[in-house]
Amino acid sequence: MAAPPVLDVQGLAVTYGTLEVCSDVSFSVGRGRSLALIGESGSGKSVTVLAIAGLLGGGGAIARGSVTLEGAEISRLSPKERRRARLMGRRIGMIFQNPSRALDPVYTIGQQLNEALALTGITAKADCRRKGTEWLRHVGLPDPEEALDRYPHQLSGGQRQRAMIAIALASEPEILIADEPTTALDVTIQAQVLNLIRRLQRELNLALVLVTHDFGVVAAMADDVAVMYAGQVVEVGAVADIIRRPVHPYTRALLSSLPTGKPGGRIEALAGSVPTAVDMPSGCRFHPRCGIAEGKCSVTAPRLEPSTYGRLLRCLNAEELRAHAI
Amino acid sequence: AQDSPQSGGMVRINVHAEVPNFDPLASTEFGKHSRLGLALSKLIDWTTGPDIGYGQFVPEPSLAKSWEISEDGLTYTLHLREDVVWQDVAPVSGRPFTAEDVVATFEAMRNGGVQEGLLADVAEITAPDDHTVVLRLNQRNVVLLQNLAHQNMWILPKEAFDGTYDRNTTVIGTGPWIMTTNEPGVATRYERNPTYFGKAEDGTQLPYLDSVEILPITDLNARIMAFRSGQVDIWFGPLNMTQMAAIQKQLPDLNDIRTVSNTQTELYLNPAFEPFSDLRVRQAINMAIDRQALGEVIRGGGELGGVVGPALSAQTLPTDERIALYGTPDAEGARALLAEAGYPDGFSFELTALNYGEEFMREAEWIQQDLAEIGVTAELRMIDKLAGMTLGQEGGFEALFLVMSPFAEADEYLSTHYLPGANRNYSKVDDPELTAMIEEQRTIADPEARQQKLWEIQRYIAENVQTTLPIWASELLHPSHARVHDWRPMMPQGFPSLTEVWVSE
Amino acid sequence: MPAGAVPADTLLTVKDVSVRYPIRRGFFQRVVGHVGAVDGVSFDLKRGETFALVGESGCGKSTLGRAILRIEDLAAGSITSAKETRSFRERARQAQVVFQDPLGSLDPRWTVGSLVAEGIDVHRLARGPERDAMVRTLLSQVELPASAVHKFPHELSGGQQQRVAIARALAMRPELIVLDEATSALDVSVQAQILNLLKDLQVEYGLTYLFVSHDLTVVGQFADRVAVMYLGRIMEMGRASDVLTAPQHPYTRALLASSLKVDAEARIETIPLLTGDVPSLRNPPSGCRFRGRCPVVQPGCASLDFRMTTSGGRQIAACLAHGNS
Amino acid sequence: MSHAAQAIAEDIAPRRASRTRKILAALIRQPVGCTALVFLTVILVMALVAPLVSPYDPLFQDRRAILQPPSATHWFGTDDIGRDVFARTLYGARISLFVGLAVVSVTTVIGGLIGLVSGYFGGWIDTIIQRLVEVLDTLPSLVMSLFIAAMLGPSIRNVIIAVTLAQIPRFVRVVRSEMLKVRTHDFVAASRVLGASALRIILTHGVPNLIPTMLVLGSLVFGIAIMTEAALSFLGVGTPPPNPSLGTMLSQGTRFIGIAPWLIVFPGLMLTVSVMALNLIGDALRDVLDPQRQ
Amino acid sequence: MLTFALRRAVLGIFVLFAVSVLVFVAFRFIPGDIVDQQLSEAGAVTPELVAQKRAEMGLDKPLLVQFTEWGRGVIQGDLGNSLWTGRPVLDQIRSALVPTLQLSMLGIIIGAVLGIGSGVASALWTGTPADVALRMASTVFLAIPQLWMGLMTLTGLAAIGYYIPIPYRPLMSDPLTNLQQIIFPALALSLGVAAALSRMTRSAMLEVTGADFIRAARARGVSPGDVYMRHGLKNAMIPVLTLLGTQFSNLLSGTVIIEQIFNIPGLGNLLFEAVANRDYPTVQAAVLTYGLLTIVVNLLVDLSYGLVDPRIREARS
Ligand SMILES: Nc1ncnc2c1ncn2[C@@H]1O[C@H](COP(=O)(O)OP(=O)(O)OP(=O)(O)O)[C@@H](O)[C@H]1O
Ligand SMILES: Nc1ncnc2c1ncn2[C@@H]1O[C@H](COP(=O)(O)OP(=O)(O)OP(=O)(O)O)[C@@H](O)[C@H]1O
Ligand SMILES: [Mg+2]
Ligand SMILES: [Mg+2]
Repeated sequence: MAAPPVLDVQGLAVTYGTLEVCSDVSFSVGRGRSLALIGESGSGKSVTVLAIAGLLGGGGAIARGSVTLEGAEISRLSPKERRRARLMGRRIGMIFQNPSRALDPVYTIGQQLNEALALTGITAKADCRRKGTEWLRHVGLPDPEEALDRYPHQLSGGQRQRAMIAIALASEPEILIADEPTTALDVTIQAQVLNLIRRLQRELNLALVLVTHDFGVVAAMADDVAVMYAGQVVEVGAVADIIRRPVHPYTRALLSSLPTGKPGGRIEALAGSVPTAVDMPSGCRFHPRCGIAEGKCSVTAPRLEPSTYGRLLRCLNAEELRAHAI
Repeated sequence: AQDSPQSGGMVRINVHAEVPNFDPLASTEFGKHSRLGLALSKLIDWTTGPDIGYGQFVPEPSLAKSWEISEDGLTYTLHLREDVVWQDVAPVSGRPFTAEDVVATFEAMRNGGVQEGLLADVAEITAPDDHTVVLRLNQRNVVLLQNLAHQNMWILPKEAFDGTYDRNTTVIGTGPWIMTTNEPGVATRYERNPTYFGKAEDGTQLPYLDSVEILPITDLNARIMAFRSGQVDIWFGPLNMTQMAAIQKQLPDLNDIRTVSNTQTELYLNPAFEPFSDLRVRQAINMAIDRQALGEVIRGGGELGGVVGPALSAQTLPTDERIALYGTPDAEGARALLAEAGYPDGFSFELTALNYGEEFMREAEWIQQDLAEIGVTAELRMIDKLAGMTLGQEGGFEALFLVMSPFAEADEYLSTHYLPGANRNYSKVDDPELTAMIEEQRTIADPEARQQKLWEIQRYIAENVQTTLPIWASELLHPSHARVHDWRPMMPQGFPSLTEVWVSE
Repeated sequence: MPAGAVPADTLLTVKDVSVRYPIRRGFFQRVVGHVGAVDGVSFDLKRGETFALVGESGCGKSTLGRAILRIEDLAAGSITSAKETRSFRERARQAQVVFQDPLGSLDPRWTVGSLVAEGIDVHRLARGPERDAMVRTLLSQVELPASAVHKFPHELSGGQQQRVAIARALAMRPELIVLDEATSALDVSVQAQILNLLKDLQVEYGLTYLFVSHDLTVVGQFADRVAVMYLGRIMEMGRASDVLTAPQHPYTRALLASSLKVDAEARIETIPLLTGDVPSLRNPPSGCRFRGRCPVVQPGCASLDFRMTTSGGRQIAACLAHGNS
Repeated sequence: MSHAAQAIAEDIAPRRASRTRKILAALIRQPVGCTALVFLTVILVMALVAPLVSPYDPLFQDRRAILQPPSATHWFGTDDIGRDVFARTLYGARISLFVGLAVVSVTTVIGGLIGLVSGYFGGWIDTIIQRLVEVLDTLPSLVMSLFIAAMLGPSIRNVIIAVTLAQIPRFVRVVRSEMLKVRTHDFVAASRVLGASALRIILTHGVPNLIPTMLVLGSLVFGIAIMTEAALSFLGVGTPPPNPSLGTMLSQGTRFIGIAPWLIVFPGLMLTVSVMALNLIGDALRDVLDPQRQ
Repeated sequence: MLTFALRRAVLGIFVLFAVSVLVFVAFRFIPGDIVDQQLSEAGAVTPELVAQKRAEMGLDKPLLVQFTEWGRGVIQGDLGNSLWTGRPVLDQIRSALVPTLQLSMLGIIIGAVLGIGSGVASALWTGTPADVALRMASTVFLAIPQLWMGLMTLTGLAAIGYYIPIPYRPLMSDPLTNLQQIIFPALALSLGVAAALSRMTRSAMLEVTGADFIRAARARGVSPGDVYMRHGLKNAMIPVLTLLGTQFSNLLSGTVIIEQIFNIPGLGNLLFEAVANRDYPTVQAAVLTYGLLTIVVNLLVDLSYGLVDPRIREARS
């Protein structure tokens, strides 16, 4: 990670009214790199990426922290300023979890593509068609020319997600954010779509932020991974490294609670469930479920601190653990 | 302004109901026959004039210029005018009027026309020559002459009965105006009939007015607006005193003409129903109702009803007598009568009121409160008009409250209400003595003697029958704008005095 | 088939079962076609085993499960059990179900106590204090605190909701529980808890599970036998360890290859991809239903008859590439 | 509905009672709901205790005080035969509320039942019911009510019948579609697997889940019923005199437009406020009962 | 789409048939008939005359015969002649239909413009005083019965001394006067519609703006105006259209009252009078016309869904 990161998030906190649903999220992604944001449901992954993209709705606001895009701070920009800075679409592209719901059902794929193309200055009808066809071909839609005139419901789930990707990329963004882009899809289709995203990311040299709760996806897709728990990033590092040597007790527990696929045998289940913003434990947020929690854990809130191998860790026992793991 | 009549101009008259069609034989309703009168004529008409009362019948020659009645009263010979031509409207197109037309009209009326009852005693109609018609009667009936002047007795050309034209839509007559256009629900326009036979006393060709427009406006408020804003010159139809006062405030010099209504409200008591089988109970009910106050408060004027409606001023009982019979409420006496009849604590019954509109329902409610005073509970039930009439004919009511048809002859009141089998005899009165008296009065040619007989009958009914309690004949308001002169509303429909109306500009 | 014909270790025999959903149209809701959600499926359920149904979305797994529960009518075939049952009431003691969406399978207007007791109430198994005691026992069996009795489903976490659903099923002391993606909606940590609980319960009460899932890793760990479905048909069936380690039918292979593993070396680029989408069940392809996406498709596949062949305790749908046609 | 139904009813009775209290509590906490509830309660109480509150007998004709404008003695003035408009308005509200309540109860029970059955069983029962509903629903509801009322003759009972018949289709439609939704939930499938009978499922799962819908719909139909009653009475086929129905009063008032506006203003206001209170309660209920907000 | 419309039309005819049978039978239960009405102001009437007139109008035939004769006529496009006026029923319906249609069309158009406009504005300004004011206004107007609205309009006009021109002028013969006559009643009708539509538009807009595809459109840089109008409004139109359909039916109900109040010779007045006169063919025809109107409007609404929503368009072809 020698090059300066394209996207750098530091200590991001998001509130909905008085509820702090996401507090202290930090990670960064470089050009051509892909970072996975993983965590259990409700850990604040979506909120984080929406905050970055400036799409927090319904009373959500960035309370603290910074989001810098190629060195420029964007977290304090108003929607107008964001548009003026051409952040929306043009620099940050976004793919959503459910392609059936993220495409406007009453417009054709082509019409929705055109909106994205308009950002790059392509407005002439013929140009739009040509460029649109090109993008659809790029994402591997069969009959791209014809697909332009199709409505979302006339496509299968996988095709819809491809169209979604084409629309997100048509404005040629620098960063692609994908919020669980394949959770709604079948495994065979998931493989196709993930493959496509990865290929395009490489080709276009994009920075990719991939939100998921599936370690399989992380392993297959990401260079780096940030593990989130209860609105905080608890561990950041290179994917292969973290899978081999998880350090944070939560990361470890998470990995070990995955079924192995080996017949029989109990799974090492992590007891309890993710706390919600209303009943957040004091101190370390994971301590009630942590196997190695000590007295201080319920008192002192740990900070995300650098560790060896470029790893970031949020644990009061970080040093001990690291020694243990290696 | 001038004070002598002048020709020209036009008036607009509002009416409160649209006419279904213009066929005089098809139905009886008031509105239709009123409007037909602008274009049609009868053999005999009602005389109108400043000195003649609203309900006073003085026969006036019309299509018949004179007539003779045989000694036995069974043959009527009518001599027709010779200068009459039909209006120049296709397909009759100005043909001269002859006795044939009268015969055709009367025959059609006797065969399925609503006028059947008016010609019931006529056995034969003949036309010895083109300008003479002879009516031969089965039995003496002094009312026949008036029947010929009845509001429904319009004479039509014979073509109206052989299918040459459609009576429903085409109006061809010998009357003062020709109906030129008719937009249902909007307006009907009439233009002067240049060949009309009527002349004023000074020999001026009648009518004075070039044209008349009839505007059917069903809604009271709309009509008031139309009148106030001058879109209507002559008001025709119901209007209450309160509204009249408001209009007068705005238009102080309008012609305020008021007459007694030719209809009255009546309360039928059904003797088949237990307490009402007792004459004393019926009398008690009669005594309980404070009609004068009712008329004052609800109608703002009018006259006490009578067995024969008060509009027929020469035939109904004299006012003081009517006041004695119907206009002196006496709760004490009523209670005493009830007690005598075995109902010291009163009783309750169902008072079915036909839906004749708001004021009418107020009268019903008024009666309800008056009866409560003597301990009698009237449960008010409102019913659709036709359903109510059916109920009446079937006799399935306890008490029925309604507005009587506009009758122009005492005989109509008496024979429809009290002869067995008659269509308004809802209380099923069958009193041989009464029947004989009613039949007898028809044969009395001498007006004085007949009047005495009619009074006798009415007194008899009030004392011995009392199944139909007359309630109230309201005051009719006929305001017209100041520019309208000599407008004298008269009881029979057809705006008989309209030929003499003139306008100043 | 009379009850006696079922072997002793077999709980249930599913034979040539087809289930069709009518497609209705128009004013009089005429049936204009059918979705053949399940088409000629046969297998036995052995007592005490966990039998998994896997396959992609819409392939008919849930429908088959519902057919076994008799809440779907069979268009063809038969389902026979060791014990003859006639009514829903009797069947309730035999088979129960836990659905995928915990919230949707719990009436939001009922308390946990009444939800768990629903079966007890329906069958009048107990009343008053006795009933309450049963509810408490059931809650503790699924490791829920007794205080949950008065809570409403939305006041519980997903894992707890699923425990309530399990308790409700357990109340009937059924022989078979159909687990229709019972853990798919849960987080991995919670999924692990529930899977462990299910395992414990199976051991304790000798339960048989029909485990519907699309997660091959979970199936590999949890199931004894597995049937892989595609477009309403079983493509391959056998012992889970065999099928998932040495898949034979091209579809099974593709499915296994597509499922991502948590492996530091795994890269998406290395995964062999299937082309195309899952065809519609309204007009499924002729012959082998997988042929549209099959990497080893041959000209004869379009006219291939569907048939299961057995080899080495494994059943495989007829396949030209595999050579078992 | 035999023993089973009774037993089921016993089962769910305590739950329902506590729910009602909860809903009420939630309603009161909501500003709109609270205001509406206060309004409706005031109207209801005034209507109920009208004989006590009312300064005059609504039928009593004070024949010396006709068409009096509003004053200290007659707050809302008097009508053309000297009846106190305030008293009549109170009693009018009483009639309106009675008609509304009767219509809502009957529609809820009959319409609800038909809708539940139609939605739960589907198939030909459903098809037939749907077609019938369609036929009943072809005429605008007032035309339908007008027709039925004209046929039966004016009386409060007949108004109730006429309005009910015209409103049932709406109820059936909504309840059915809601039941269809409820039926697809897995908890219904789970119930069937537990061996519950159709009746039991309809009563224990269908009805409770439809109560919010029915409450909201009920408040809507309540308002519509009040308005229709007024319209029918206005047209002379509704509540007959002397009953001071609000519609009858309006009809009487039309003869004095521009002269005695109080005859129109006050009954109309009462009508509007009642309907508004009901609409607002419907809105508030919708919010309170929305599971997403619970 | 065409087959869909055709099929709906055929089914509509079935429904109309059922309605007319119901009405035909039910109406005969009301006591009294046209002959009583025709003779209602007569003096002496003989039973023979009554019987003769009844026979002339075919009222003495068995009900089934009467219905088949009527039905046969309808199929041949002949609705018969009014028993009361003797005119062809079709003519009467035609002239009564115009003002009713005018009223309801004008009402629905004004209502839709006001309602959808204020709904969109209200959603746009969520939470602002303007939104609160608009919502309060719609709450109030929604609760005002059309009856009272009509009467108050009339009272108001009387107060300012404005007179609606009299008599009623048909659209064809005097459009200007006609408009003066129709506009106030139409306005009185439209406010309730506007209120209902405003509420629905607002909530539909708010619901839609929370949808994923709106978020996605914003994410791809679509301008807020376009997001709002192109994506938001178009999607929000589907429930609004449904409501528009039911509002039309509501409005038709309203015309019955408003025609009475404003003295407009429309369908409602025609029906009302025909009922009072027991004019069977006219009643039948008026009822059929109301039914037809409802069916046509529902069909139009259904078809318009297709215009807005391609999924529906598809499901129908
Ligand atoms: N619009 C909102 N208003 C209030 N709270 C919200 C809103 N959106 C999200 N939250 C809360 O923020 C927290 C984090 O939600 P988020 O959607 O980011 O989780 P996630 O990690 O994406 O989970 P999942 O895997 O289920 O998508 C949750 O507790 C959620 O309830
Ligand atoms: N009630 C129904 N009416 C019509 N079609 C149905 C119905 N239920 C299911 N189907 C169809 O039947 C097919 C099989 O559905 P089923 O729910 O059994 O699939 P599944 O394998 O369980 O899928 P998933 O993994 O998505 O749950 C699907 O194509 C579905 O669309
Ligand atoms: Mg998320
Ligand atoms: Mg399923």
